[in-house]
This record gives sequence, structure tokens and C-alpha cells, in this order.
Amino acid sequence: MSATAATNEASDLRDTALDGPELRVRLSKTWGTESGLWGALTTVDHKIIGRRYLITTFVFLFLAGLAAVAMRLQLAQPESKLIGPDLYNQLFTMHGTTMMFLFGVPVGEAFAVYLVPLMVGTRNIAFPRLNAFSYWVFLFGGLFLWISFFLNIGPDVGWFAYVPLSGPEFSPGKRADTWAQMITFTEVAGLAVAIEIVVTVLKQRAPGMTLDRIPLFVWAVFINSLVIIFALPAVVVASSFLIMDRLIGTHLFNPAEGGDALLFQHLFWFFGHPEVYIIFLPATGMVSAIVVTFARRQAFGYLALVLSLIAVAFLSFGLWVHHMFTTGLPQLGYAFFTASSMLIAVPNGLQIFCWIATLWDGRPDFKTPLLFVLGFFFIFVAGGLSGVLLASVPLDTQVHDTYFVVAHFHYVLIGGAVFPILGAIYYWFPKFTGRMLSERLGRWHFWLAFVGFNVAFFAMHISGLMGMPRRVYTYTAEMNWGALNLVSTIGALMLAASFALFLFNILRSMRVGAIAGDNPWGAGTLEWATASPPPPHNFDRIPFVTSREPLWAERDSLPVVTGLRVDNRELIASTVTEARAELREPSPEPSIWPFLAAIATGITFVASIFSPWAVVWGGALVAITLIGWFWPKGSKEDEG
Amino acid sequence: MRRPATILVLLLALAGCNTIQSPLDPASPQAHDLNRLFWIFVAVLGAIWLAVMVALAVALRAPRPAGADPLATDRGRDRRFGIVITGLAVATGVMVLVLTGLSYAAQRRLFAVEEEAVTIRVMGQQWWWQFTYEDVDASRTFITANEFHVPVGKPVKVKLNAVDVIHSFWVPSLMGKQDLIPGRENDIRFVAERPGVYRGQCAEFCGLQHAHMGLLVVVEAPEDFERWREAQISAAQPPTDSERQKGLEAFLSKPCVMCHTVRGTPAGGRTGPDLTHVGGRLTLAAGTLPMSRGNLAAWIVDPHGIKPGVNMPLIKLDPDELNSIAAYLEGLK
Amino acid sequence: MRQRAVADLSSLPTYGFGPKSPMWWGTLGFCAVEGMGFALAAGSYLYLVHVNPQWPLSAPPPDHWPGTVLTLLLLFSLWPNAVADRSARRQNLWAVRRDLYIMSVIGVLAVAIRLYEFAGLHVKWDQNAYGSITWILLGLHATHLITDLGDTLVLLVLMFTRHATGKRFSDVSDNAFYWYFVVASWIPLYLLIYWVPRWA
Amino acid sequence: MKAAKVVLLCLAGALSAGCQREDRAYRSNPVASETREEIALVSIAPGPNPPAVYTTGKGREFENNAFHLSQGKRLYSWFNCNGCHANGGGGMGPPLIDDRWIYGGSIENIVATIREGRPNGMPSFRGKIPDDQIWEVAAYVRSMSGNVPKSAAPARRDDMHPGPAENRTATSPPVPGGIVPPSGQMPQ
Repeated sequence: MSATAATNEASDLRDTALDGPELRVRLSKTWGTESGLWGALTTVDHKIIGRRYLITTFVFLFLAGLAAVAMRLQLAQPESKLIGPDLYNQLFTMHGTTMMFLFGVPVGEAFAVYLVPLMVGTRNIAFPRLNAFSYWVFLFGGLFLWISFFLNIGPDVGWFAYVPLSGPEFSPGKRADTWAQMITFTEVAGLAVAIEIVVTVLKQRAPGMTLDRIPLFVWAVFINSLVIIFALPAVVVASSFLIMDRLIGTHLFNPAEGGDALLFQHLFWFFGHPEVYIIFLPATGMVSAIVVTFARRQAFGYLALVLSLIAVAFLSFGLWVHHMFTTGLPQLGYAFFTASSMLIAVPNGLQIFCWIATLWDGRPDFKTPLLFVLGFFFIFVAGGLSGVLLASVPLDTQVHDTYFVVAHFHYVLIGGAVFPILGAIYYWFPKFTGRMLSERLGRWHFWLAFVGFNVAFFAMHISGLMGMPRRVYTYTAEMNWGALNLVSTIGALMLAASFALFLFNILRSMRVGAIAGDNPWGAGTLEWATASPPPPHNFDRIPFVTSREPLWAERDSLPVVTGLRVDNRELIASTVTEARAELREPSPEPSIWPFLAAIATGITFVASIFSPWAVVWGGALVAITLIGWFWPKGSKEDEG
Repeated sequence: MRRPATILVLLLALAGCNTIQSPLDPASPQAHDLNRLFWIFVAVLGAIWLAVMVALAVALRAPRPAGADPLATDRGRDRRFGIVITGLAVATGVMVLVLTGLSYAAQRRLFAVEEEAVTIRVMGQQWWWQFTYEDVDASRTFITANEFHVPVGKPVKVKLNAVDVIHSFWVPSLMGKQDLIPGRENDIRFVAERPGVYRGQCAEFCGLQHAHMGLLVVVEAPEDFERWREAQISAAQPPTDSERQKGLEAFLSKPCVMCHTVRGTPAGGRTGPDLTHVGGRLTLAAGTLPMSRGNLAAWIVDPHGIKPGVNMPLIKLDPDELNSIAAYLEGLK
Repeated sequence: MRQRAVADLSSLPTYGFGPKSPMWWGTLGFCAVEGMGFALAAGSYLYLVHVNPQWPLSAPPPDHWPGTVLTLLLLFSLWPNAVADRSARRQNLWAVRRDLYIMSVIGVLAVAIRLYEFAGLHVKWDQNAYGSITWILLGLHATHLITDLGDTLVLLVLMFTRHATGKRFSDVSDNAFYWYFVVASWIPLYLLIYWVPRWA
Repeated sequence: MKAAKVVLLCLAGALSAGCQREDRAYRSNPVASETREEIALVSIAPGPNPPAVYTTGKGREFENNAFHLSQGKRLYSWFNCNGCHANGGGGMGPPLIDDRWIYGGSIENIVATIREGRPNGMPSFRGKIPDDQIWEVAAYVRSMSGNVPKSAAPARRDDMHPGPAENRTATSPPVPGGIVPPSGQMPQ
């Protein structure tokens, strides 16, 4: 033992010795984040970073939503001259790219970053500095994309950026490079968070939280993180291949030199279909949490729900080709993908049935979060079923790339993900801020969104069946699509209005909302066992878990464990399956290096679309910041 | 809850009628097949959706007393739920298998190979279609653009290639869509069963003017088709009156010839559509404008006002040059 | 909510090796991500072999000797790597220094040989799709060699500072674990790059 | 957040620098709208001072614009320039990728060459190619010898690989000279 370590031993203070307010004050001091700019740049608190992630993703949601409104206005009547094709193509590309990569994936991870450590009863996420780094990289990637857009360098090749259209010959300038590099940014961030979640769930669960006591939301985001780990590399490979074809003259997608345009589609959809479930799985976790709390009944078929999550995760990798039914691949292969695509309806159906059973046996309490979940049932089931229709090869040859598909996946993504996410905001806002959102505004928000959504997107099924293709910036009057498009635009405006209302509700409630208290909904999971908002160290003492809903099982007092250091960031590492405490794992302290590393990474990515050599010198830059990051600072945390 | 379902049926019915580009308005056995399959799926899936919504509505009644212990469960009840849900899951599986079967059967019929009477090679390019009628006798192959004719009741084979980026060939009333991919060749087959003009459109995003990449299929009686084919094989008629003569001279002296071909004249450009019989087509600029002398002039004088970003450049013409060129082109029946 | 203490964990250690330590699981996670990257790149290679009538495209197969030598070196390195892992777990500082030395030398050698491999490919990345994907596979693995070499060097230096205690040993062990991945991922790539062009 | 702002500013700066490289002028000007450029075919002149040269700057605008350059690259093959000049390597006509320029290597010179035509086979395209497209072709010809910004120069085509694309060719500043090709005929 070195001298420093010895002195640490001397000043070793355990929570066994303390209690009540003093314990909380000391822990808050140990785990707290400095105030001011320095604190903001160096913080590693999963709650602060999770909140940032949430706010940032919602900012991107609103930006992409505005892009959608602009497109709907252009399409409101035939031959409209409001927006030209060049801008329109950038708009729908920005809309899709932002919704998928800057909202859909990160928003689920944002909830996870904030909630998982609370729900599994630990004091910080695993690898907190990686967490801080991932946020900065994500932020820079998103800003990079949108600044490019406002400089008229926004990508205009669709969120799927098919070659050859996005390739070196047909996309001059840097627009397509912007898309490809934004992918790299956001996927690096997304993969980092996924790994943190996986390790947090596997190794940092509170003692006693065996596998069958893990909250369903945690199961959902855990499995989701595994899907991310195996799906996201595909799109990174695809976008890297693309940018290499564009910048250093490789021929991966050039048929004249042995490449193949379909290779891009295979790589992209090998990611692209799991992507849909990456967006959907966290939402199922939110639905489970909300249903259980507001039905006042533990989840019916916990095991079935977990198993169907796993089944969905596996199947989601087996059906990417159903996005390529019109590319002329072998027919028999198509039949297989039809079957697998339809088969995924079984586990999804199973989940729906279990939730309905829970409500059936419970006593539904119709608060706003539950309203959004009911909206989810109504819309998502419809979207899922139209998906079964799309899985049929022959039918797909008719509706593929028409507005029918646009309607379908907005039913799935808005119904399946956005509605539960909005419900989740209403549900956890008290925990995030300590104040309740206005219930009255919430109901207005729900009904406006629900009606607006169905008006906007149901009509698109019809315009699709009337032969309207996707991604057209206008259409001629004699196609008879005008009326339906006008309806869609009106619905879209209602939807937009509902989000304005939502924003107002948030801003207002943050100042004047009713004080929430620890557990306003009388829920059963651990995040409600601590203050709202939680203190920097989450829990004064780490809970000892005896049940799936500890707060329902332990009415009078919560069992906890003691013996952790108070003067030093320490949390419990436990065994993977039965969660026996096995280490007092030190947790990293705030550091500026993740931020610097993110800047270095950003510079590397952006510079590399102007000169391939940036990868080399940028790589060196990143390496330096990483060494600074991992080099021990001689603080207590580093010494065993 | 039932409201949307009824609206669905009504609107879908509406979608079927009075449209010029709809899969619900079939004009070939293939499209009929697809239309039937579509309605079967809609019926089955719609019924399932309704059932789930009803179950949900029932579930929202509140049997359990207020303040009951959320962890308390009734074993017998749970077992019953378990049985029902297992049954439903199995039912879902069966439904899925049945639909897969139906779908695969249709797929087999749809892509069944049949000896074709006419073979047309489609070249998709930004943002128009080139059609080559192939014939064993090379002198009888010919090229046209954005509109092609087929005889009613005869099997047609369409070979699909792309020159630049990926496009997708889609004439909903005749057949499902199929992509045109550079470096690959796809094909589709169909038999048109009633005469008429059917509209199609590019269905894969292909850049700026993806929205204005339409085409027309004219289905006509075999003898009319043969007459049309003979006319297309022949070179352009020399201009009859003086104005069209002036038009031809202007056409040849201007940039037009750099990109366009008019068989029977020195104009041999390969970049733009073949104009040998442009006057005989129903539309202009890939299904964007109805064919008329006025529209020809409007298109030539400012293509970018009509299709911003199109490859046809703006060229300086004085009014009577413009009119004579329009007249000449209109005369190319 | 009132609390009641049910267990005292004061006696637990503050670091562990292998699956005990969260960092090991993190490393495993990154291995999964990169392994997926390798798998997809290799899949793309096979896809291109499949869509092309002949392979390699208008280029002689690469000389396999540099690759074969590297493969043997990597296979040999498994032994000192295992030793390094064991020394770390025993927290034998002197042995760990020695083993990290050896592993660094092996890393430098490997990177040097990798340069000869690029020279021996007989095709540039911008010549045709075969050249492109071959360079990508080789480059992708080269970045892993360099990353682990860098990590090893940093740890080596660290072992001569006052920080060479406790938790750092488990870092050494995780680094050894990562090297197993680097070696394992190379074997299939070696077969793809050097033998598929001869057999296909 | 300040540091983040700084980064953003740098980022914005870097991108805005690239802005005029990214503009897309889809609507070209009609044929007859030619700019007046005073050009010299050779850099030497009688008397002490070099020959008078006046350019409107239109050339720079086209040379630095990725869209114009890529259009030029397409027109180069559409108008069959490679019929005589191949992919720049030269054939019946002189090579375009080297540094030798018989009639001057500035974009204004090249525009003039395309407009007016030159002896021994180079036809005049005035009136045949709209003037802006002549500028685009000329700008592309400049990129063949690496005389335009790399970040704007066209990348490879989806075609057989003749050599590194314009965005990867080494810069060879034009020098007067080069061999007038053996009298070719007008391209068919």
C-alpha cells in the first residue's frame, strides 16, 4: 500500500457511522457537481447528463417537426411553389435523419441514462465519463448536421442515402458527406451509452435485485442496448464505405469496378430494421411501467413480457430484406423474409395481450400518462397490422415507397414510440423536477395530438393507395391527391399545435407546478424511493431489494445495506444473476477530459470530410485526450 | 372506436374509383390478383384491430376495489388469463402462417414466367424514361421516350435498367413496382386486359425531379399497336410547310442537336429523349405537361420554370425561332 | 421512507479481476461492437466475392508471407499475454513490467509487419472493389493493433509511477483480455485476405 | 457551455468558408449572355509590361463551385469531348491533364478555346453550347489538372477506373506550350 492509500485508510469514513441529514449532506458533497461553467463541463452525474440528453433530443424533435410542417404546407395543394425541390429534398432528409438518429435512438437512451441507475438502486451509471463524452459527441454531431443545413449544405439524399444517388458521381459537394459523418458522430455516442446501460444493469443492481426482480422498463432498455450494440455497427460500416467511395475513390458501390449498389442497402437495412425496434423497445418499457402504476396491479405475465422482448430483439435482425422487396432479389428468399416479418407480430401481440390483461384485472386510474398509453394501443396496433400487410411481397410491390408506407411507419413510430414517450414525460417529470405537470393541459395535449395524428396520417393510407409516391415535392392537380393532402396538412398542424401546448405546459409547470413529493403516483419501483429531484448520490443508503415492486412490498420501512464510504465516490458492484454485492467499486469523479476528447473527436470527424489525413492527425489528437482521461490523478478514487 | 374502421372502408372504396394511377383500379390479371389479396388482408387485419380495441374497452372497466393491494393476485383468474392469452398468441401465429401462405401463392402466380409477345427495355434516367422495343431484326428495334404502347391481351416483358441512379418502374393498374438499378437487370411481366391509357411514375427517390418522372402506357387493340409500331420504326417525316421547315433549320442550328435525336435528320444527340415522333405523344417532359404546340414552346423557353434542375438548359431563341421549333416538333407525329 | 439496515458491506474489496470488475464487462461490450464491425466488413467481402464472376478482380493474389508471419507472431503472443494476465492477477509488479515490455515489443513488431502486408497486396484501394475491401479489412485490423499497442505502452509507463497499485493491475488484466480479441479477430481476416483469393 | 460555443463558431466558420463552394445554380443563363474577358494566349508580350488581362471573376466563381464542376464533368462526356481528348489523356486532340497549354490554361482561355474553336480540329461551340455550360466544361477541364480546390473538385464516376479522380489529382500549374496535334478532323 502506498503512502497516499494509507492516509486514505486513515480518513476512511463509512455511512455506518452516520445517519439522517448529516449523511445526506456529506454524500451530496462527495457526489455533487461544482456549480458554474466548470461544473457544467466536467460533470459526470448521470442525472444532469440524462436531463441534457432529454432536452437536446426534444429540441431536435421540435426542429424535425418544423421541417415536417414546412413539407406539409408545400404539399397542401398541387403544384405549390412554396418550397422548391432542392430545399424540399433537404427538408425530408433532415426530418428523417433527425427523427431517427437525433431523436428516436437517443431519446430512449436519455431516459435510460437518467432512470436506470435510480431503478436498479445505484449511485451513478457505469463509466460516467464515457457517458459525459457520449453526450458531447452526440451534441456536436447534431449541431454539425443542422448548422450545415442552415448553410445550405444539408444532406438531400434521403435519410437512407441510397447509392448511387448519394455516391461520388451524383451528389457533388459535401452534402452527402455531412450525412455520412453525422451518422458516425451519433453512432459513436449511441454505442457508448448502450455499453454503459448494459454494464450498469449487469453489474450495479442493488443487492437482492435478482434477474426476476428487474423492473420491466430496465429489461426493455437493457435488451434495447444489446440490439444497439449489434445493429449500429452496420450503419457505421455503410456510411464509412460511402464516405470512402466519395473521398478516397474506393469502388465498393461501383458496379463497373466490381462493386454493387445493393451492398449499401443490405448494410443499411441490417441496421435499419432493428433501428425501428431500437426506437420501439424502450417505449414498451415505458408502457409497462405506466400500465402497472396506473392499473394498480403488478404486471400480468412478467416472464412472458421479458421473453417477448428478447424474441423481438432476435427476430428484428432477421427481416431487413423486407425493405428490399422491389430490388429483384431471389423470390424464395423473399418468402422467408415475409414469414419472419409477419412472425414478429406474435411476440408483439403477446405483449399487447399481457398489458390488456393487467388493465383488465387492475383498477385503471385515467391520468395523462395512461391516456397516452391508451392512445399508443389504438395507433400502434393499427400500425403493426398494416405492417403485416407490407410484409407480403406481392402487396409490397404495390404500396412500397408510396404514402401508404409513410402512414404505416408513422403509425408505428409515433403511435409506438412518441405517444409512450410523451406519457413517460408526464409520468417521470415529477421525479426529474420535483413538480407535477398540469393535468388539465395534459388532457388537452393528448386529445389534440391524438385527433391531429389520426387526421394527418390516416389520410396518407388513402393517398398512397391512390398512387402517390413518397418523397415527391409536388404533384399535378389531375392526380386527385389534393383533397387528401390538404386533410393531412390540417392534421399535421393540429399535431404541431399539440406540441406547442406541451412545451407551454412544461415551461409553466417547471415554475408553478404542484410540488410532487417522493412518490406522487404511489408507484412501486425504486426511483420513487428517493427525493424528487433525487440528490446527487441518488440514495442515502443503497436499498436491499426483496421484490419486483419494493415500495409496494415494503409498506413501512425500506431494507438497506451499509458500509460504503461517505468521503469518496463508491458504489456496489454485484454479481450478474443473483445480484450479490461483491465489490465496493470506486466511481470516477468529474473531469474535463471527456469534453476535450469529444472536441478532438468532433474536429477529427469534421476535418476528415475535407482531408483523409485528418483521420491520422485527428486520431493522434484523440489519443492524447484519452490518455489525459485515463491517467490516474492520484485522487482517492484511483487507489485500491 | 368503430368510427375509423367504417371510414377506412368508405375511403378505400373511394380510392378505387376515378383515379388514374391506383393499384385499386386494376387492368391486368396481375393487378387484379394484387387487388384481391389486398382486400383479404384489409378484412382480416381490420377485424383483428377491432377485436383488440373491444377487448381494451372492456378491460378499462374497474372491477378491483379502490385501495386493494396491487401485489395481491387471484390464482384462478391468473390461470384463466394465462390460458386465454396463450390461445390468442397461438391464434396470432396461425393467422400469420395463413397470410404468409396466401401471400406466397400470389407471389408465385405474379412472377410466373410466360412467353412474351413484346419485349421492351426500359432505361431510367434523371428524370425521364427511355423505351427500346427489342426485335430479332435489328432494323425493327426503335427507341422512344416517356410513353409506350402495348397490345391488349398479349404478354409483355419489361426489362429494367438504369443509366445513372436507382429508379423504380411502377404502373399500378398493370403491375407492382420493380427497381431499376445501375449494373443490374430486373424484369417484370404483365398482360393488359382492357384498352386505355395508364399512368405510371418513378417510385424510388432519384433526385431533384423525382416528382416529375411520369410515364404513360397506352394499351390498344393489336392492329392499332402494329400500326403504331410501324410508324415508330420509320424515320421522321420531312417538314411539309415553310414554318416547320424554318423550325427544322433552327432546331439543327441550335444547341438542341447536342442532346436530342430526330431520326432522318443530322440531329443525333444521345443525352436527351429521342424526338423522332415526339408530336405523337400525349404528354411532354415525362408526363408533366399535355402535348400541345403552346406547351412545347413553354417548355423550350423555360424548362427550369416547369422542372427546376432538369438537365435541359435554357437557350436563347427569338420568338419566331421558338414558335417554328415548337411547330416543327409538334408536327413530328 | 424509513430505512432499516439489513447488511454491512464494509469488508468488501474495492477492485476485482475478470468478470468481477465492471471494466471487464465494458471491454467485452466494446469487443462485441468491434467484432460486429469485423463481421460486417468480412460479410461485405464475401458478398463482393459472390457478386463477381472471378476473384480477385484483375489483380494477382497478395503475397501471403507477411500475413502468415504476423499470424504466427500473434499466435505466439498468446503465451506472454496469458503470463501478463496471470502476473497482473498476482499483482506481481516486477513480472507485470516484464510482461508489458514483451507485449509492447510484440505490438511494435506486429505493426511493422502490417506495413509489409499492405505493400504485398499488389492492388491499390482505388483500383477496384477487391482492392477497396481488402485495404479496408487490413486497415480495420491495423487500427486495433495500434490501439492495443498504445494501451499497452501507457500501462507500461504507468507501472513505473506511484500509481502502480491495486486497480491498475486489473486494468492490465483487461488489456490482456482485449489482446485475445485482437488475435482472435485476425484469424478469419487472414483466411479471407490471403487464401480466399487463392481458393475462390 | 462557452467552450462548446467556441467549437461551434469554429465549425460554423469552417463550413461557411465552404458555402460558395456549395451553391447550386440550377437555372443557367441563355446562350448569348457572354461575359467579356480580355485574355492573352501567351504570357509574353512585346514591351516591358505583360499583356493586358481582364477577367470578370466569373471564372473563379465556376472553378470554386462543386455543382458547376460536377455538371462540367457530365457535359464533358455528354458533348463527347472525350471523343478527341479521351479522359484528359488526349488522343486526336491534346491531353488536358498535363500542365502544357497551347492556347493558355486559365479558365478564360479555355472558355475562349471552346467558344471560338482552334485550328487543326477543335470546333467552335459558340451557339451550340449555352455559355454557362461552356464555363462549366472549362472549369471541369481545369480540375483535370488539379487547378481547382480539392474540396470542390469532382470525385470518381461510377465507371471504369481511369486513374485518380479530379479531387485526388496533383496540382500542375499551367505553363504555355504543348504540341499542336496532327491535323484532326471535326468530331462526328
